[in-house]
Amino acid sequence: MKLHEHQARKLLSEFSIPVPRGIVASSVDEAISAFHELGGPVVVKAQVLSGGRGKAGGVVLANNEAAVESAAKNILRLEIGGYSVKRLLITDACEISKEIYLSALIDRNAGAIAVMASSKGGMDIEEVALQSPELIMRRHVDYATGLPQFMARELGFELGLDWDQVKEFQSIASNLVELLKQVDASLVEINPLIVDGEGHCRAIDAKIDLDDNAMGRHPELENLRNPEEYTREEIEARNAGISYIKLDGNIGCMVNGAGLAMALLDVIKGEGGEPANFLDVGGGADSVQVRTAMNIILSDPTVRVILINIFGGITRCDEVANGVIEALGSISKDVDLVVRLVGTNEDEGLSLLKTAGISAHSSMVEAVKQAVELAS
Amino acid sequence: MKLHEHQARKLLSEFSIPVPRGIVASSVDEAISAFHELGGPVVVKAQVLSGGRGKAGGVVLANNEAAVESAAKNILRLEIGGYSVKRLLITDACEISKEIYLSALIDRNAGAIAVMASSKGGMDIEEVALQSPELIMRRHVDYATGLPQFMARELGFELGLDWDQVKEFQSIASNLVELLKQVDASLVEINPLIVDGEGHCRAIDAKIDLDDNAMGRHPELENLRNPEEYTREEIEARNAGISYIKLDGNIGCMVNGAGLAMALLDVIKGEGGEPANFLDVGGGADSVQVRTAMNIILSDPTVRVILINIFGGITRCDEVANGVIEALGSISKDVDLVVRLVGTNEDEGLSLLKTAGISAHSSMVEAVKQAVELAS
Amino acid sequence: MSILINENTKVMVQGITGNQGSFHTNLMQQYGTNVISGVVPGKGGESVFGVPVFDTVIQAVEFDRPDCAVVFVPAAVAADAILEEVACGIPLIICITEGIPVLDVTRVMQAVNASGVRLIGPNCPGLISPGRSKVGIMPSHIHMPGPVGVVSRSGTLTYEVVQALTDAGIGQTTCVGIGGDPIIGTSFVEAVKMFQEDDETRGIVVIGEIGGEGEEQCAEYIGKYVDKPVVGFISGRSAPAEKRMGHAGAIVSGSTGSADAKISAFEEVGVSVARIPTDIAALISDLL
Amino acid sequence: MSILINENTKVMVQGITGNQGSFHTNLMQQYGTNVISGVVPGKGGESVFGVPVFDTVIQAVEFDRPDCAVVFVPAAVAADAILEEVACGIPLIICITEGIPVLDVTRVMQAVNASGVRLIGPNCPGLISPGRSKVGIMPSHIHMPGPVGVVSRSGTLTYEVVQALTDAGIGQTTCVGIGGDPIIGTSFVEAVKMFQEDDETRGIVVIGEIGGEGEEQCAEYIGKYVDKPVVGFISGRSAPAEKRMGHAGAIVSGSTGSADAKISAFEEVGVSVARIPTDIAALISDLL
Repeated sequence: MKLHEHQARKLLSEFSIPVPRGIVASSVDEAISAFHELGGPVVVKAQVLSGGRGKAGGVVLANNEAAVESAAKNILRLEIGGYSVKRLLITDACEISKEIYLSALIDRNAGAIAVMASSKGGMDIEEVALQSPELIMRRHVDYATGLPQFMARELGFELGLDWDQVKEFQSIASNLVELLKQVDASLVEINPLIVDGEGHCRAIDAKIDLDDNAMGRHPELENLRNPEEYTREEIEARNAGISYIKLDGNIGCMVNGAGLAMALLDVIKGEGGEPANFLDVGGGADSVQVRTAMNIILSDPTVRVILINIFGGITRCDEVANGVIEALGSISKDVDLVVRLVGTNEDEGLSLLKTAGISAHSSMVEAVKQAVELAS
Repeated sequence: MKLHEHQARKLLSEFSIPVPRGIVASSVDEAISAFHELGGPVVVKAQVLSGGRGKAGGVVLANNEAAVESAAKNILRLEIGGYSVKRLLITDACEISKEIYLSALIDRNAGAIAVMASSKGGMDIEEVALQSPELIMRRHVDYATGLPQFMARELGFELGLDWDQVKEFQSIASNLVELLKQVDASLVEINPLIVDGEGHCRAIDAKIDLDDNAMGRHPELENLRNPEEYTREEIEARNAGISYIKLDGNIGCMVNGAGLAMALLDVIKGEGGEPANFLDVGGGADSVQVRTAMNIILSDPTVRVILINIFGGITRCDEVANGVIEALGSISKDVDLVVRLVGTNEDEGLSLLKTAGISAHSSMVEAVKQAVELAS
Repeated sequence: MSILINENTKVMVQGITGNQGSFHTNLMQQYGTNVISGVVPGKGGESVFGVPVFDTVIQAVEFDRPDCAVVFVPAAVAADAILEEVACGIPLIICITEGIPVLDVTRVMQAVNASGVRLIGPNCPGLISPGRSKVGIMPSHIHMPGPVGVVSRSGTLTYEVVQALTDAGIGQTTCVGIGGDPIIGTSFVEAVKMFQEDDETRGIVVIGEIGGEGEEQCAEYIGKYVDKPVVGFISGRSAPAEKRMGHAGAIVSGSTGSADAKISAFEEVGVSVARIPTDIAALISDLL
Repeated sequence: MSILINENTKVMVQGITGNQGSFHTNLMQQYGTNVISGVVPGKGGESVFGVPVFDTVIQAVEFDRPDCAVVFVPAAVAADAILEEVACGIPLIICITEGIPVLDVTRVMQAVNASGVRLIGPNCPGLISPGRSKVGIMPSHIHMPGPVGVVSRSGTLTYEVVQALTDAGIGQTTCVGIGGDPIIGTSFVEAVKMFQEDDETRGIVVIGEIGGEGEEQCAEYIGKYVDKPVVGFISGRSAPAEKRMGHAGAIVSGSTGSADAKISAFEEVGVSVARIPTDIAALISDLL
């Protein structure tokens, strides 16, 4: 679950990480009044769930009302990373004497929290990561311990900060890790963390990704969810415990297991077909989930063929068959159905399908071939 | 730093550990109005910094106003463990279906936090510890991790609680460890933790000792300090970084280092003398601390001889000599001074003393012999 | 020999009274797995398909020490269940549960690494040594005993491959699902190492997917230390970049973790990579 | 040989610019100790008695790897300083600082135990191998090289004993102050074990005090594994029960940890116990 910059900086503030003052605006007028409220040079920033805002012209310095007006106007017309800009953040402009990159994240290879820092912060950090990875320091952190003071200090001195700044950095870095832990984030990134004109550290931009698996224990964060992050169908799917991603083809897929679902996409493409979606009903899906999955696929007008590929393990074939049959009852559309159903309780499932007049393949490749033929 | 029960139960409450309602009273009248406010049977409990209150008659169940009045009257006349009772705690009386002992503490042998629990809670827990130590369960806990849920669950089932009670116990035990950590306690003890008439767990009595070394980072706890825990001299000493304990003899002692200070008491007793105090000026004491120590010793009217025994390591003999000389300048009392001064900067110290007309021993035993002779 | 489990392995089921736990306990028993105990707090004293249930792992261990624990408890309490097993020194822990918050898994991994027990999963189908024992949720009828070791990040995709192997008459020593989460207890490298050291295993099948670096590390290991034939498969060649494909692990960012990077890594060390899962059987068959 | 430190030991001083840190750095240098570096955050680039100062331990280690670190920093930041040294793998850490919150020490001990480095202290005078090296705050002139190993929980009381030994012509291999706090990094048992294993050490002096069980455990160890002569001393025979005598460790509760219990434990395993500190010299002299 991705947060907007203005949401992320609010969390930073709650964890005592200093950020410049800022006001969210949804229109040019609101942007102008935010400028007057802040009473000095400002930065007008697009709020979209995507990186690369700076390069796309989504971050503009403005010293007077006219500049704010024109910046807001322009930015509100932009589309960045597939998202049209709906909101702006107007913040105090800061004098910048140093730009640092700082993040805390889950390092999957180490199986631990990592803190990364670089003195080459700013827009080109991805480039730095590719060209000069040695300029990005990485430290692993025990979950229980958090970031030890000495480790934050090492990073601070290594970043070339003076002792007063290192003390500020120590507290910022420790709080960043604490924030990651407390909100179950998989990433909390400050880029840049600047040293301002008076020599103080401030977080100028922030990115936070929350762990969807952990949101059950953070009901208070649920209202930070941004509807634009997912389509209506993706949200409906998630609520039913289903992973669904819209793609461009006309073969609607329902699979149990992400690996098998991806393999199915590969096989469809290999046979010359085009999948309409990725859909993993999850492990142990019951008939209700299967029905929901069917409805989501059917709500896509481009779908010509539904291809069901289930290899039951924790998922039981009879539950799948029941869900499919129930969903079919309400189909009012002209789509073909191709089913491949094997695994746990296979006999029960096949016999249910047979009763409902549905035949099933036992081979995935055969099923794909039939689906591609029907779809073309 | 020891807390009263009413202070400890307030901290328990802040850490979501359920306690019965309670009101502090300093007089019989206040006790009676507390009884009326609570509106049911109450327990009247002496508030003293000592164990054994129950056996001393300091905890009395009272069902009506007359009983409260008589209990309060009696208890306010008691002296328990050397403390006269100044305050009472009036709490709701609870039906008790089970009494558990539960504590979190620093286990010095393991170098870790330990949680101890027993199904034989109540007044006789010391007896249980001596006679049947196997009835007291002990689990060690990582500082960073705190008490894992499963460990609390193990203890809960082992205590014979049912699953609903185990769930309450899990949370109480985890919060107890969290409390120990958050307030830097060396001991947090609930005895008894009861299961009440409705089957719920509640802390009926609580004892908390805080780590004096950590109070610097808990300014908010400083106002919980109870003046009766130490004498005025002990408090004055502590503020100067000095350990001082009043004893019964007439030889006032000033030593650097607790081990040497205790050894000096042993040698004085061995030579037939009686020390007036234990006093450790601490490591690296400067002349100001030495002067303070001298003044504390001199404020004891029974002191006939001051015996200074310094073996300088981190403490410098010249600093000690300066402090002694400065303190002597303001002596208006008829006491003898015996000095033994060796170690770091010994020559400088001895020469300062010599200039001030003070002679010094190099042997501790010789110094003790002279002091005992002068004191008798 | 198989790896990790065999006909003598004594299994404890954490979460045995739940829907999945009891269902698969029964299937495991039918396969011949020696399920000796189950644990569910508050259900101590009950029994499930003849298996005694205890309130705590420590009580189950006192009853009879298991060689292996399999975890079916809900995601919210799975980390605590694993920590309980680690504390009791159960040497092999298989976590089927999916959807565990990733920070819980970092917490678990710290304890696992410090104690030297082995965790497989989470979010995995478990493992099976055909004809000997099954500790997991895979459909058992698709397996047969034989010379190939199978290791996979995926569940159902593995069944697909195993079915093809069995259909081709190629049996398996052990099939291990290591799990699809970003952080897992046992890596491809560790599983492949065990197969390399297992006398009975004559060929190895590695089934990966996009995301992470586990397959690349495995390729490097194979290049250095494995002399048995290996066939690989990578799922997600046609997944669009920057999209999550169900598994939290299956995220492609830049070139790292892409299907192409993984396939190249395998091919560079002489591992044959199948284009569709069912081709694996023919490839490994040629190499045995 | 001495134990723990000798003439080749390279020493780093954490907190070298402070009052105590700089004073004792100079005294250690005068004794011949090889002080190679100091660490104080924010003072990197300065120097103290010719010793270069670094902002962090990692920088000091990059400059020249120390064998030993000695900690003089204030109590509030001492735990962090020790954790920094542990993380840098400094094999021997001597913590002089007193007054460290006891929970900080439990935190430190977790890291120390996990990493296998040795911590001596906190709240200790350090150690000295007379004629070779001194890493601590003890007055050096009272020591002389010779065959006796001394281990003590106390600071100044040890000086008293050492002075008596030296006055009697009995030199020391190494004198170790293990510290007076409730939780310490190195126990009596561990120190005695090192002396038992040290070829040059021919007799051992153990100086304890009331409180805790370290002396009792040491007695048990001596009874089982030590064949060198041992003389003991216990301070606090006349301390009133239930009173704190300065050291947080010196609390008598019930019979555990009392002077009598400790003296009996020693005597039961044949350790001679001196009644006053200066008697130790004569007792050990008779046994050598």
